[in-house]
Amino acid sequence: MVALAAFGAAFTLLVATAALVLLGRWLAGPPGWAATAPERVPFAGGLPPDVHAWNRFHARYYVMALLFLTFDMEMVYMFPWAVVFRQEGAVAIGEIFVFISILALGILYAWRERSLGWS
Amino acid sequence: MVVSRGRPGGPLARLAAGAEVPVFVARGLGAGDTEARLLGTSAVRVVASPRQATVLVVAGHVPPGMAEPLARVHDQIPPPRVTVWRTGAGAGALDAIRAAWPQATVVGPGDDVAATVVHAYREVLLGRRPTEQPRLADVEPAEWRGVGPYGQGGSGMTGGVPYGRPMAGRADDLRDGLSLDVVRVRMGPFLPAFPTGLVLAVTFAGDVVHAVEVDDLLTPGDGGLGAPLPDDAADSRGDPAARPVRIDGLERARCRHHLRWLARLLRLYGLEALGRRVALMAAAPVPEDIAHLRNLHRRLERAWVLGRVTAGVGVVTGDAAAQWGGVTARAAGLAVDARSGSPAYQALGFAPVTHEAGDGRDRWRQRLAEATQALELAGRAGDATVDDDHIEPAGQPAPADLAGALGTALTGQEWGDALATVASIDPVVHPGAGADRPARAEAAA
Amino acid sequence: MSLQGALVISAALFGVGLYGVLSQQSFVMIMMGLELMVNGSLVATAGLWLWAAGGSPKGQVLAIVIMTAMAIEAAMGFALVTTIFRSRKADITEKLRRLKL
Amino acid sequence: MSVTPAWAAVAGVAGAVGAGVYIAAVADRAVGATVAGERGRAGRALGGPFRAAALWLVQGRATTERPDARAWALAPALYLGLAAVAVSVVPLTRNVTAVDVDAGLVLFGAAQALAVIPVFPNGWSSNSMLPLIGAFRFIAEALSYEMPNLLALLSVSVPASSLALGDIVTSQHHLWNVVRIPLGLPLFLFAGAGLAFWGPVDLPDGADLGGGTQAETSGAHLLAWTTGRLAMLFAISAMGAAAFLGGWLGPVLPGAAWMIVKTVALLVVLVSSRHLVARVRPERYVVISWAVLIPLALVNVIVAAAVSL
Amino acid sequence: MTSSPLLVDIAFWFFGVMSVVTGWLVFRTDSMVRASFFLLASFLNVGVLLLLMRSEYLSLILILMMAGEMAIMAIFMLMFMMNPAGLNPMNMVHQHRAAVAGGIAAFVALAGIGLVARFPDRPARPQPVTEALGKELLGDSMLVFESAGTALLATMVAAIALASSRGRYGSAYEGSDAPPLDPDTRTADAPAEPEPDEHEGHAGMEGMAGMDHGGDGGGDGGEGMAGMDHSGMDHRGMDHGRGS
Repeated sequence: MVALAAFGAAFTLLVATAALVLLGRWLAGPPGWAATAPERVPFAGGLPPDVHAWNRFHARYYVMALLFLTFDMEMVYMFPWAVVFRQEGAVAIGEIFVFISILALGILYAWRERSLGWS
Repeated sequence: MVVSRGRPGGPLARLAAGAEVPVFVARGLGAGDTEARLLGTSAVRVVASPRQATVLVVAGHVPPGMAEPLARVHDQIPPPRVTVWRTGAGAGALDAIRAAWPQATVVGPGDDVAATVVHAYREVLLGRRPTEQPRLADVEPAEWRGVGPYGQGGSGMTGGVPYGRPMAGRADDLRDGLSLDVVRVRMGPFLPAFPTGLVLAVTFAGDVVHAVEVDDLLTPGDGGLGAPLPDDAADSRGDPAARPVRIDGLERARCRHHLRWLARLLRLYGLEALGRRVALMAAAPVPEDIAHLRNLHRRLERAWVLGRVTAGVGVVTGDAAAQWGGVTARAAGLAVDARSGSPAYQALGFAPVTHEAGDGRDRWRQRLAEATQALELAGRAGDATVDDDHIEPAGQPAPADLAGALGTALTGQEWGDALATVASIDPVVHPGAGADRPARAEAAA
Repeated sequence: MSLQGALVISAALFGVGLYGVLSQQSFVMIMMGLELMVNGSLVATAGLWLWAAGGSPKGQVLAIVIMTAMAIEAAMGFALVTTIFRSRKADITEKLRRLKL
Repeated sequence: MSVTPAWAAVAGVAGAVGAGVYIAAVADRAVGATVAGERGRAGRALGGPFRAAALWLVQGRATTERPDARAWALAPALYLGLAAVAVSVVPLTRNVTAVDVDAGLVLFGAAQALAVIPVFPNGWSSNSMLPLIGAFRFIAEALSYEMPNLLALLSVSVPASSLALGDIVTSQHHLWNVVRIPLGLPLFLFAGAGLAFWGPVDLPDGADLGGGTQAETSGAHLLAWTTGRLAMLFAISAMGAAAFLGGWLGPVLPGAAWMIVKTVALLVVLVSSRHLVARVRPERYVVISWAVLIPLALVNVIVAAAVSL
Repeated sequence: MTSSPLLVDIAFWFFGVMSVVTGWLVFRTDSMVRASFFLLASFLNVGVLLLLMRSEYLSLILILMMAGEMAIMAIFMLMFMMNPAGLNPMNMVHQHRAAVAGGIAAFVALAGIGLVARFPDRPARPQPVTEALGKELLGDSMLVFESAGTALLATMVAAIALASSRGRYGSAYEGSDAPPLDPDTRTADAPAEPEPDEHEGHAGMEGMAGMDHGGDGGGDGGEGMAGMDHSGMDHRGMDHGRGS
């Protein structure tokens, strides 16, 4: 239960800090000082926008995002490996080397397909 | 106007009165050295968005088309806010501004604008001067309250004007076949990195420029305010009454212009402090500064990352470069320079400097090299003069079809690259830049 | 806190997720439902590991495999959504009446 | 493993974060003045952060047409909170750690990964195009630095055979990780600068977006956001000092002093990068991260394993 | 402090209920950004549950993974949902009653099994979990570990091949289409809606969707979805009107 207490402290810290910021924000004044419509226009150099900026935004890196989604999972396996690998010795290095090589092939493929940049 | 806590004059505001003054610079036509002077003052911090500013500095002449955007930028500054307008001493220019913007502090070309800014800032924070009221009427862009089934102006899934504006629509994509939404935003004329007075109607597909049009807000007419400052190095044709023109004055103006440009470019790439240093040099370059200039040149050439991030961006070569002319052409290896034909310049041993690649990197190299060369020429020139035909303007002249040239250069680029391209070419926009737009649209159709 | 509690929470997450999968028209919203269902199974796995499996590390391995499956599901789902949108301009199930490209 | 009472942990971390943010702000001004060629501004640099903060508190808070107000308000609060959590797991000395858990390294990584989340709404919520582009850029940036960051963190746990930061520092008793795993610290700092989007990797808040996700913010919001970024830089410096520079280990001086000296040194390096290196392009950043940095980080892990056998 | 059993119990039920509530909110909000972040909140609450159930490593790694995954979820939501910010309230659902019934049925069945079935009572001893997990992965479950790597590689390759618009040989669609029957249409530019005569065999689905279309203002909207838009179902018309 000692560990839970420490995590409780971390959680308290997160909530307390966030609450402090929100409190400070509230104390510093009301939002928008009752701003007029022109005062609320988004900044683009002086002219108002034609449409809402919120749109179906074409994020050009979606292929890289998919790559990340799968590649990220590798970390799940690697942290436990790092903890025990000295007890297991050279076999552990061999296993992780195979694992990393397999995943590195994925990056190599993405790079060869030129899928990492903006599409 | 309510600033609820830390009211002007209160203890918090008194502490804040000693802060670096956040300034948003709205460059009108003929803004002169205003921005460079502010950049070179450590008590002032030039910011990229009016939301972060307290002082709005307007410089030079604001034509009638830019009056409303200026007022909007003014309103976008959160209170407390003050305006300082620096104008040339044209006929009645100061009085006209005082009449139209009674809350603003107006200064002439001879006054110390930085000191005025700091003073006005302190006054408003110490409560000795009221914060400025909004200039535009409180009118929503479209009637939306109580309209539609939810009272927010919308209809259906994507229709209507929810909260005053319509939603973006879809368009086929140029690059990868996902036809998602495109958003048209008119950028400028007071975007910090933009050339003076340029307005680009950019259609975004994601962060990529889908299409570009040039809007013209510069047409002269009634309602324009302020006069250009005399020290506007962009045209560098000097006083039209005094002909022929002295070379040393011309070349120093060229050097100042290039250095001001460089200061802005460095800020665009996030190098604020270095930009400040360059702005200090730009304030008044004299031939003795040439050692500093060479030093700066060496230093920037050694800045590996700056070279890498500017290389290959906004490449303009060949016919496109010839169409631009000026610095852009010379950066692409074309030795076009009006000075080449001048006997006076030939006597000074002038030969145009050129670079090869015509990309962002070669354009800043070109400008730096020309700035150095200009100072050398100014030092050697004595009282030599040059006639009108052989004056090479320091600024990048805009081609007749500015919209077409920018469209070619920007379409399909990521916004950061597109902006870097515009900023590194930095054309001097003239009235009528977007005037041929309907004609071109017809031609395309 | 008990095994039964964990299983009830797990079932609730699974139920909410299933509701999402069945009711949503948009492909991505359906995927959110799937993620919630997997989320529920994760709670059940951890609960069973703690109270019914004697803390065998195989239970933890199972949980990790569930997470991996979730990532693979998400990646393949998004890739399919992208392909379908590109070729058919379909973003909701009603627009997709044949699966052939 | 000792139990630190929650109030003591909160107070200690709050003090540390406050001091770290102040040092970072002063260092930023001092380095900036030096690069700009201004001398004799040291006195102003010391008081500057307080005056700037006072101005932000006096200034009205801007809003836009139809923002997502709640998400917008939460963004800086959560970012700062996560920076504080990240600071809390780093040990000051052998016996003083605010949040002492076995998997401290993973908790740090989780706090960093979660810190990606508030940045996006900070740009998205204002319903304005330039901040919106900044928000999407940040996701691209985050997906690129995340793997080098985690792999660099992982490489220090290999010689220690532990995910607890105390063990990781102790494992550097003979040789600091910066020497033993030479690629780790540069990778970690690069990723860290990306997390705080600072300096050359300031993609979401860059000048080309008019301030990016900050373009529509002012007043108290901007103060919280700037504080959060500096706090995140501080968290990264502290972690870098503990994981790569031997933490509290060092001769003569007490352990805490060593830890502070190393943290401040890394903090100054990170902060100065803003004035010395130009901002990179988003697409190049992504491609280089994946094609160069992640393979390097994988090699780094294997090297770490090989040297610690 | 969370070290007392009562506090642990309270925390368990609090975060457990919160995980379900935030999961439910995913389908209630109009804003897709909020939906993604509600899903993330659900995962974070489950992360805390795992922590309370002594799977310290699983909990942290779940939080770490899901932060990245939900960021990606958010960008895909914003790309592929119309009206992603929910500026106009909307409710894009079909077969709503069946879905509610299915959800409730699944909950009742699974919770019932959980409450009724007799599970072996073998509580775990306190142990260094991460280390045990590592030993397991390098020992008995080594095959799981390596085949997970292979599965991830296969996913990467498949995802790139599917999602990428171009390969090193140029556009992904160049030469990859079956020749169209109608010479005027290319597959990639095929109309969003298939020809009307293709409906046979899909009548059931049509009926389901139609139920909601027709249910405008009817009982459907009332079931916990008050205040949301059914008239939004005219999105196809809108979409075509606004497209290109």
